Amino acid sequence: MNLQSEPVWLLVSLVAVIAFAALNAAYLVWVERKGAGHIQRRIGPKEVGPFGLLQPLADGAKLMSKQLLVPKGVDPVLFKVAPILVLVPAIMSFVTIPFSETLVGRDINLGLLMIFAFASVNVLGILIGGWGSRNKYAVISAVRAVSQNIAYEVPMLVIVLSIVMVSHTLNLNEIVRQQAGFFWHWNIFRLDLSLLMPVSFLVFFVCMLAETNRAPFDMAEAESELIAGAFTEYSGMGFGVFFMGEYANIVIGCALAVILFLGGWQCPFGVASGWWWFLIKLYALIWSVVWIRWTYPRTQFYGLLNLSWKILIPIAFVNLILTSAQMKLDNLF
Amino acid sequence: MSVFAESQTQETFVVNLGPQHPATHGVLRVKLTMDGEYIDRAEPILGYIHRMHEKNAEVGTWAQFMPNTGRMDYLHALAYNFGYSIAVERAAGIEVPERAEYIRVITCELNRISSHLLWFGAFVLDLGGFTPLLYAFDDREQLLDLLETVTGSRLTYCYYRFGGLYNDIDENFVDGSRAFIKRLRSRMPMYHNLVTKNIILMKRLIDIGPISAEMCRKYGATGPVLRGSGINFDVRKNEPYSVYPELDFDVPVYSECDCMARYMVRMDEIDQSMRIIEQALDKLPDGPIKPEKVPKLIKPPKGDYYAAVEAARGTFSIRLVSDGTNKPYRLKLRSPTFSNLSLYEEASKGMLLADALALMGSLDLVIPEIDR
Amino acid sequence: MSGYFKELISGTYSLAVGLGITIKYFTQPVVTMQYPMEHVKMTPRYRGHIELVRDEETGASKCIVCGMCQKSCPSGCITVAGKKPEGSKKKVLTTYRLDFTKCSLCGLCVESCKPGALDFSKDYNLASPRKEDYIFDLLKRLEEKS
Amino acid sequence: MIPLTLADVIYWFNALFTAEGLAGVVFLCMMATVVAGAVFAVTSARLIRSVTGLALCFIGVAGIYYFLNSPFVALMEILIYVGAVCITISFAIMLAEPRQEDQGGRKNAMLWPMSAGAAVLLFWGLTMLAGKAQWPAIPTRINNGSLEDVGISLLTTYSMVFELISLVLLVAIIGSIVLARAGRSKT
Amino acid sequence: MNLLNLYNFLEMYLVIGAFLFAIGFYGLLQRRSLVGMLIAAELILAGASVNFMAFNRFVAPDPTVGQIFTLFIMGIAAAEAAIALSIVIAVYRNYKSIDAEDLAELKG
Repeated sequence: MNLQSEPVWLLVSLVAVIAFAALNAAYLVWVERKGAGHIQRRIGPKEVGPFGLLQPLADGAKLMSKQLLVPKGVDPVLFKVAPILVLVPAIMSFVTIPFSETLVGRDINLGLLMIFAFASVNVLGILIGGWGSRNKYAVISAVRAVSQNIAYEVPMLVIVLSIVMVSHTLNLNEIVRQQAGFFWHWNIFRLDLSLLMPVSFLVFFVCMLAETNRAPFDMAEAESELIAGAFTEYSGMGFGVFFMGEYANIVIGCALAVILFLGGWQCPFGVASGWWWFLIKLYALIWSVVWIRWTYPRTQFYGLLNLSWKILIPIAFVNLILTSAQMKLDNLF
Repeated sequence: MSVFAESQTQETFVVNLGPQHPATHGVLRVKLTMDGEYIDRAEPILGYIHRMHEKNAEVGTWAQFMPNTGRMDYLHALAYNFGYSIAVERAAGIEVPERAEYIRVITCELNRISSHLLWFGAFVLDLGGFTPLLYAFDDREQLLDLLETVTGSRLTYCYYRFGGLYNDIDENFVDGSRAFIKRLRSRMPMYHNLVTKNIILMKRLIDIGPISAEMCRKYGATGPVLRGSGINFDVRKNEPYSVYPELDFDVPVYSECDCMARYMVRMDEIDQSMRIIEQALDKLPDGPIKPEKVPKLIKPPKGDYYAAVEAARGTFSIRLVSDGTNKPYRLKLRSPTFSNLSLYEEASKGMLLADALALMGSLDLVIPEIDR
Repeated sequence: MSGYFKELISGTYSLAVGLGITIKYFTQPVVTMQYPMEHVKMTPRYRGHIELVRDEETGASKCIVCGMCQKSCPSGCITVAGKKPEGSKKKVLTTYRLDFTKCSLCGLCVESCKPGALDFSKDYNLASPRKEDYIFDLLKRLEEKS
Repeated sequence: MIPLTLADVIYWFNALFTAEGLAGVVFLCMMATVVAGAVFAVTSARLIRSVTGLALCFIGVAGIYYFLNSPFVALMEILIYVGAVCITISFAIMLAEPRQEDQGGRKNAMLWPMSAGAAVLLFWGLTMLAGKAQWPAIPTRINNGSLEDVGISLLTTYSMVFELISLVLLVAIIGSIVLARAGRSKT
Repeated sequence: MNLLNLYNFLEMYLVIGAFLFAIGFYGLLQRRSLVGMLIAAELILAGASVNFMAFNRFVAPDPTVGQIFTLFIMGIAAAEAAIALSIVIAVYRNYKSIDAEDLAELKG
């Protein structure tokens, strides 16, 4: 069989992507716990393996061996479908992410749109999981998650639109290719395109945090209000799959930020570009997500919506207008 | 139940917050009738940890009730010890030596700091921030170590005795207290930078959960809740006991009435407590820690006695009725959080769930003290 | 409008300050004690459960079986019994049982003990699934210790 | 049925493991998804399950669009139908249906067979029409229908459509806000 | 017409479209609640879109037309869902029911 033939390559990339997502989910939990530990001046996991490095495996084994409880009164079909609806789209999105110029599952022209399309399915998963649990906390959580996602999709898409306007493409690899060279060619530093580019990166990052239900926007699983939100009734691998989906979404969000703003696999000094730069940037961004989680208190729901409608959306639109004006000016002169 | 009957006709549903819910500190159950995310009615249901402390007092001797006092408000146990000691001393006419009074003030204020530090951490935890809790615990741990060296325990102190103390403090404790105050002074700006000035926290606390002075008066709220509503009332100033009149300290009062005001009152009280401790350590006289003669079996004369102290959560007062025997005839405790919680139903009406939890956190509830 | 931008900037600044604080503590050493590997040393005044004090001269307990501890205990967790041996005026301790399930560690018994026969132990690792493990025969413990 | 020989098996195996064969399998899966989702959406008693079925059906439809050479429309199908329409409908269910009783068919006993018969008739008729009609052969294309071409068409030939969509959406936004606010009992 | 290359035939897509249309029609008649009817209507729209896309692929000289029309339908569907949602909520607030038959009874 020819490895370059399309179906085989698709299968190989799918397997690789699933492995990458699973490994990331497992080790991001470790990073999160270790990071939280040291920020709070304690050690964090340390018993299983050196520095607790095998802890994710132990956790995974525990989750696997636990009984998959379907509590009485839940909607059994929806309850089982929901974790899959969260995980599968997230993994599908990985296929389009360019780790390097060649290392990409499928270099499709609509990669950016595909990620957003699949990310929107994720919300449906949380909604169905929360509603199917028939738990009041879970229902409140599901409603919160959806309104939050809808509110933050607007500024995120508007910001992405300005990047797409600059790049003239929806192909992620092409967007990265256009940022080649030294780091001032990265979109975040392209002040010549729009003065608000660094700010719009921050806006994108904040929206990404909100879209993935991460602290300080973790309204959907606010443990002091809603126990565990939509996941309250889940146990064993049902919970594990939800968790994997959550972390996969974080990785995708950060990868998108790296690709759109931080030059993807491009080296900041214009030499030796490759997947290692992508991973370095990706994990630095993921670390800052963890760091933010353990620093701030949770926002309140109105604060969350106010932030979106009063601050992020205006900034996003101003950025869009600035970018388009700049492009028009370039055309004129 | 009436709530359920209502909820079928209206667009409301009932959610039980507690007794096993991560947001309630201990076994408090609040029956929330909710209209979407808004609270229609929040009905606190008490009694899950009722331990009959008042009745217990009537079956033991006066001294045997002392350990119970530390178990009501386990976070500021020494204030409760203090209040009971003062009440019995007033009843039996026992003089307390000055050194003992100073040590009582020092330890009681240290304990107030530890209580406020824990409240600070737990409050921020309620608001979703986990890290400040552990920073506060780091400081509190030093404090508990300090108190452990002198009282012998870390939480449920039973340190005061009628007329004095269980045992004396030593140089190590004095130095340790000074070192701790120095340490905490240097940490307070960090707390303010990390938490108080944080925009997210400010958005969650400012103008949230208003409790008017009128409402405080109606429900008898005391302590930081009252002082956060702009009323300057502190038992240490208004009905001075022990050696507080000789010490110079301010009573922090904020008139914003919101959660932030209550938060700031408590944070300022930490500063004031540190001031009190420093002065008391400077003024600490030598001498005995127990009066020369304490009757072996205390039998206060017949009558009705009252004492009040300022605990971390508000006015803790005690009313004793003695029939002249070696056992209390009746002992009535007025615990501050019980009154503070009773205004919750009115104050939380129409609030969002998250805000209502912030309000609940700002009341600083200790459930065993409510249920007694 | 200026308030809007002022709040935006000061808010962002406050968030950055918070991040600075947590990263500073991230780099500092941990302060926790790793419990099962390390143990806290209890302070001299630590009030654990009570224990009988051994008389250095006789090697037996100092207890004179006056029963004050039993009387002073608020929760009634102490049971003391003694008997007078033939030809002796003093009672000799035969049973000293502490029901630790009821004990509130208040220390009133130690205070009430005139001969100083009681003291606090420094045990704090007390955990057992069985209730019987918390009913201590202090006399036996004393013998085991010597 | 046709006896299956070894040669047949090998033929099918070889046919399956080519790009075209796999695509055929995926197409069959997509069809199954559409059918299953639609049946689930229409027949299930609980509305929230219907929405899940609808979402499933739309994912299948998106797959079919992909086979029709328009990945852009396929992704938009997922983004808009699954990500927006289904979620809006489930919001409507959450807000307007606190009771969880089964929402079965209409009370009229005669309606079920009648509507089923009408639906079968419709399906049969359309299928026959599709099978019998003589469809013209593929004419020469003036462009290849890529995203750029769609964009150019939208802003030139079909700019009216483009404007109309935005107008319709604007009216929808205003109308839904007005409707939702008007029905509010409390202010 | 092999089982594995069905996707090359226009008829197959038309059958899918017809199926979606028919089942949507059935649901529209059969459903009692407004939201159920809305779901059925969405299915009908999906059937129409599939037809458009199929003709676009197999017979249209300009392959952007069908796509644009499908996008138009999507816009309509989104608007329809939003309007329907607010109507459903308004109806529910007034009548405490989203059952179409209840509404008819209330009217009389």
